[in-house]
Amino acid sequence: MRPENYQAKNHPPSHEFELNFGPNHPGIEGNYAFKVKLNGDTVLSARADGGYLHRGFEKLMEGRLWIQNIALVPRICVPDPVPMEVCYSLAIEELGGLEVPERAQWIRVMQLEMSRLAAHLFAFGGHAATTGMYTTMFWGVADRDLILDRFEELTGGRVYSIYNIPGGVRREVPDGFLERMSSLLDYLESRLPDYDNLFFRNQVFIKRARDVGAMTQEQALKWGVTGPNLRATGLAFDVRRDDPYLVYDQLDFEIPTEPGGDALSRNLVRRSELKQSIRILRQVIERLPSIRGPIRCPIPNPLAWNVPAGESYTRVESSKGELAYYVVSTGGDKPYRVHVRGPSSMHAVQVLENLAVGSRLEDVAQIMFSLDACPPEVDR
Amino acid sequence: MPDIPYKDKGSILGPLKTLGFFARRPVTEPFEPRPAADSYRGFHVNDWEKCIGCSTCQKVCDNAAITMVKIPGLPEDPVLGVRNERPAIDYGRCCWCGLCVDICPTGSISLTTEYVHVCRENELDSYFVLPDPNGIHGKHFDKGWDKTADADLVDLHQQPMGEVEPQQRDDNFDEIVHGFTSQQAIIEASRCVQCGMCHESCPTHMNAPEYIRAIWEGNAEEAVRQIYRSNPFSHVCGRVCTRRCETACSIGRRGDPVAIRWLKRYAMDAVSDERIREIAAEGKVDYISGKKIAIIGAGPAGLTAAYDLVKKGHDVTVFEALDKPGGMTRYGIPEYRLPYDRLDADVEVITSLGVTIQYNTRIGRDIGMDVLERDYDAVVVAIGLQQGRSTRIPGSDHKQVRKAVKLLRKITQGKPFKVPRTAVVIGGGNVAMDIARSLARLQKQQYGEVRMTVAALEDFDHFLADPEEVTEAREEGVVILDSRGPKQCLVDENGKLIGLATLGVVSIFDQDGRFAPRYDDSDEQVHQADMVIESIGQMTDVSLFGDELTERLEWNRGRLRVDENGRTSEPWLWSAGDMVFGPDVVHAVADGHRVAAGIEEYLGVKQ
Amino acid sequence: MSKELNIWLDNLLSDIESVQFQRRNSRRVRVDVGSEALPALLELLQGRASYVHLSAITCVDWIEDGQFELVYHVWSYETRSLVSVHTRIPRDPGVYLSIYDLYQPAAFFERDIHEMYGLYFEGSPDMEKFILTEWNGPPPMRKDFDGEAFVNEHFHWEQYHPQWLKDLEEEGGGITVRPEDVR
Amino acid sequence: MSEHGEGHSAAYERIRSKKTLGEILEVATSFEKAAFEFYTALIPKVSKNLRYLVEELAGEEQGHYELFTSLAGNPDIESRIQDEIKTPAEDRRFSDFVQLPDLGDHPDDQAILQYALGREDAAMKQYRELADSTEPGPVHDLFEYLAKEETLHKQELEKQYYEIVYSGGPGNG
Repeated sequence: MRPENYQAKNHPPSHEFELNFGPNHPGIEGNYAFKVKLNGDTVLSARADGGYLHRGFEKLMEGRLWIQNIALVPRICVPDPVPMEVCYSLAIEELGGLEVPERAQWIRVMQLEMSRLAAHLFAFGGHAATTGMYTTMFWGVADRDLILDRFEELTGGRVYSIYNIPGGVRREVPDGFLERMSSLLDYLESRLPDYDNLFFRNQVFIKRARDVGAMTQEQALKWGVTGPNLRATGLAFDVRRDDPYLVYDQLDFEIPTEPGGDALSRNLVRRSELKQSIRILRQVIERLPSIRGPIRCPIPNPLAWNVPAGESYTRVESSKGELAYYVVSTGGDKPYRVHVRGPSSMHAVQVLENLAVGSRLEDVAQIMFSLDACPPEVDR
Repeated sequence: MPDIPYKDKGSILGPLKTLGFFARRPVTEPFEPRPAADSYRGFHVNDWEKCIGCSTCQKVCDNAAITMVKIPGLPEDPVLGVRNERPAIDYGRCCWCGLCVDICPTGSISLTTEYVHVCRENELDSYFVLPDPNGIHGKHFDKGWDKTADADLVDLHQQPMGEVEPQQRDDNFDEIVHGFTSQQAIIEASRCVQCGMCHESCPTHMNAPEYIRAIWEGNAEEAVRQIYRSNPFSHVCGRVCTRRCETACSIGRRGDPVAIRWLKRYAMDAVSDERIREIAAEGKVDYISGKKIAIIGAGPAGLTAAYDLVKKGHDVTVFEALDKPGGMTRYGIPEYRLPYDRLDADVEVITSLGVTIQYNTRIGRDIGMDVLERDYDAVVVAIGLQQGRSTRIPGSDHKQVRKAVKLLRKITQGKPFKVPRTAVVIGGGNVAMDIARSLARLQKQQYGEVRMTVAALEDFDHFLADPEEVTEAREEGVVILDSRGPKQCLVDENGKLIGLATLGVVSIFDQDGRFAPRYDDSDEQVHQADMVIESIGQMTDVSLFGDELTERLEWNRGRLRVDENGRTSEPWLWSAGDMVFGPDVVHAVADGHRVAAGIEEYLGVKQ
Repeated sequence: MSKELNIWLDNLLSDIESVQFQRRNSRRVRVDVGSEALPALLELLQGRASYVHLSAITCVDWIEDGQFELVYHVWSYETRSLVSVHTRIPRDPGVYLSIYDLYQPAAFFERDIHEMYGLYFEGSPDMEKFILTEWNGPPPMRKDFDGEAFVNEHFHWEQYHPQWLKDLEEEGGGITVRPEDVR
Repeated sequence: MSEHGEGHSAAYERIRSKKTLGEILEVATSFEKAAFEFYTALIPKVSKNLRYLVEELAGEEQGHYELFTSLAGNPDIESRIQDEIKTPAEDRRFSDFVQLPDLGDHPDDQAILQYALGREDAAMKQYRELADSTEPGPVHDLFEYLAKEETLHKQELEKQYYEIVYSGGPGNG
């Protein structure tokens, strides 16, 4: 059955094909797309193509009051929004000389790690789906939802918590929250062996992911790779430890690394980080009740808030890598410039373009997902 | 590195582990929407009783989702700071951040746990919602994200105002209030949410949001410019205004209102007198109109009219019976509340524009009204309420029973009189506090102790004087008794005043809220005094009109009948200020503007 | 070790002419340098002081000064400190040198800045459009481009007119202040 | 108290001796008429700005006069009177301490009000006394009614007195 107007197309003799991954490819969400040039099943070259998912954040921020942007920034990275809020707030606090109360700092750490757990569950769930292991994805999304329940309870919103504001956080922790958080952690920890059995020890996954999208540590450094992707090349670097913010210097945690630099290693690093995040959260739950005091320092009326002139560059470790905000104030009631240095835009464009070359078509989606890039942040 | 067993290859029987899942409970989600968390950010509700339509939610909304909608039938009262507008939300734009809740000055708006709304394409109008207490679909849902002290973005506390300590102030007339530092002023100004309630409630509609904004921006000169758009008595109003603006201030709904009066004072004090004169002169016409206007009374109403009219190029002469300008602001307000040099500064701005003030000239005695009518194009009477009322209780005709306004004038003029060792003031308004505190200072100076009692008819719940006046008077040693009705001034057999007898007041208002005091005969007290000062009310001396003009004029319940421009039934004669509206500086200023506008219009027609 | 390196860096930077340097705290240094000296300084920082990671390049449009400010944030894994190198170039013609030879990630940042600010980097491997493939207007991140005005001109806002509003209008009420009036 | 006060007093004595309602009303009516005439005569004496006050007082007395006239002509007065007295208004002793002045040629507003208060007070007390000294029945009820009427009028004047004299308010002066 062919349409009446069908005409066979003469293919170029080179056997080169161009294929567009996304925006509607099932392997990738959002509008960001990836074009590959193929010879047979082998990728000859690759090109990232930006889309229009949540576009124009930086421009929008220049037109909004300092506080209004807190409702905007979490949208830059949907799966892992908390670091966006915290990093933006940190930048304004540095500019405005605001002292964030200790209790608020601990609450921020708690959210950051909750967000990391949720994001990692999403990330390897997504990766599993690219290799056809949809159960892992379903489980990951379902368990992430349990974390979102706690976000909803703490912040009033499931995904965009809009909970951190310059000066601290917006609400006190609800009664009984820490107990519920604690039992959630027990549950998640009990799930880890299930995930290992289903996915991380699964030979199908190991064989598919090993040596796929591999890079050396040297290459990673040269390409500006950060976060779990960098740690998967064996370099134990983490902003939380090496450029500490909030109260991370008071917390006990390890920085997992893997030597392989490939898709497998990147997923294994995330798997290990789940455990570390649970470990950090347990410490927060233990410490938080004894840290009393306000959850926010006094801030001026948001409608008449001039942040002192200056600039600040604040960095946090998001689940995807190094996230930084460069904020410039001219002393007005709106930012003069906000530059978001996101991990995803770096990974999803240059790094992915490099890694994809030479790989096989069926591995491209795996490479993409193992880098864990977040399309709205690329399109930012 | 923690040992995670994912690296071992496991057993060939591994897959059998999945059999264990048969023992796990299946996960079932109900079809109905799951109840949301306690502080969920769902659809809005708005308590219309609390909401005042200040539109602060609209200003903080980062997505431009809020439209203000006028709702006929809802209360609307500029004096109380209430508009009949309510926010409507466009759920096509709202992102449920809840900033509107956190900043709401009244705490009326909150988000609920309701989060499902479905509609067809032709029902898109249902996205535009006017939140009321019943929720988007009229179904009850618990409140979600609501105002809490933690989340409140409104600063409920005023910057503290420094004052001279009671021990340092009770024997002198130095100004008590320090005024804001520039740092304090900027912080205080930053509390403002620019709702404009103050502007609407102010009798002269001062551009308070604009000058507060200018102060916040550190631009005191711009603030003065904004102030002079509507008030040439701002040193005075910056100190002693009745500040209806602060009553209407939306921040005052749950906390201290923005200290608008002190901010005005700050701006006026921060700019040099010379620069203020330059700013005030901006906009003065560069021609001479050839019209002559006479103004009787150099108080706020008269001089404000003079200010407006001289800026229009008219030749303005002000006739003042006393030897200094200011009227009641000089002769009624003690110097510790309003230093005379600040009043002088306000007046000098006006005279520097070319207004002539002829002092020691009493119209009706030195110059007749008929002369003014003949020689001037328009005449304004703004003579205020210079005479004190008497209780006329038995014994009140004794010479040691004085009237507060006269005594205050004497103190200002520095005329000598014998300061009583013990005195009682009848009355509970600010004038009563003024005379009590002034006499207390003189007592302290001369006798080293204060023996001063104020007997007010009203109870403290309905007190007329400002609370801070009461507090400060007490700090200075004045005893204030509430609910005391004057019965009789007691005179001994030698004709010497020995005190005042009062009866307890059971209640002061009837069920309609009108004054109708009820006394308790069994509760009689005698307050020793060698002087009793009556401070119950004031009136105008209209004798300047003479019988003939009085007959020609139309009257309304004892006051001159004036039209909406302040014009009397005589086309050349206007009347303004306290004598029309009762005692209030800022009202007098507003009235001055009003008659000036009326005269300007009249002169234009007359040509 | 990192402390010694820091001291060494401070000494080095204070020796170079045309460089202003300001240590904010133990891990943040701000350096202001003339645009002609910037590549050399970065080379020094990378080659001799271990600042191998280019965290970001930020462009700021100082339209009133007629200048673009470029800020290069470089991080050292060894000293664990971040140097932000600021330089300013004329807004017109808006051409500068690429540092791709030193830092490969610069390609992405330079491409982004070129797209958003119209600032051309000579020697950058890829100045192609990334997002704005269908855009022929001015570079949108420039201060003289008013995004909100553009949107209001080119897009249609949903005009709601529900029954409750019609009822209110009949009673003499209705919309008084639209959101765009207060922005 | 002026001669009018004395005149009233003697007239009340006259009432006391009367027994029928019709007769009592007739005398009461003559009081109100006298008061109306007094105020009417005062109008030209006071300054124009205060005339409203005297005019209102005259109008009030005229109203009373008409009320009494219509009562006298009403065959059902007994039942009507009974209806009216169920909630007798209470006297407040405010005007007790207002000295009664000599009104003189050019009385001010305060003096006029003081005089009016004194008159209403005297009338109220007289009716009250009459009511108290009569047995329950139609005559008693009529006095009760008249006392209440005068009490209400006096209260109204007291409020007006405050609003004019105690106008101090929260002013600045």
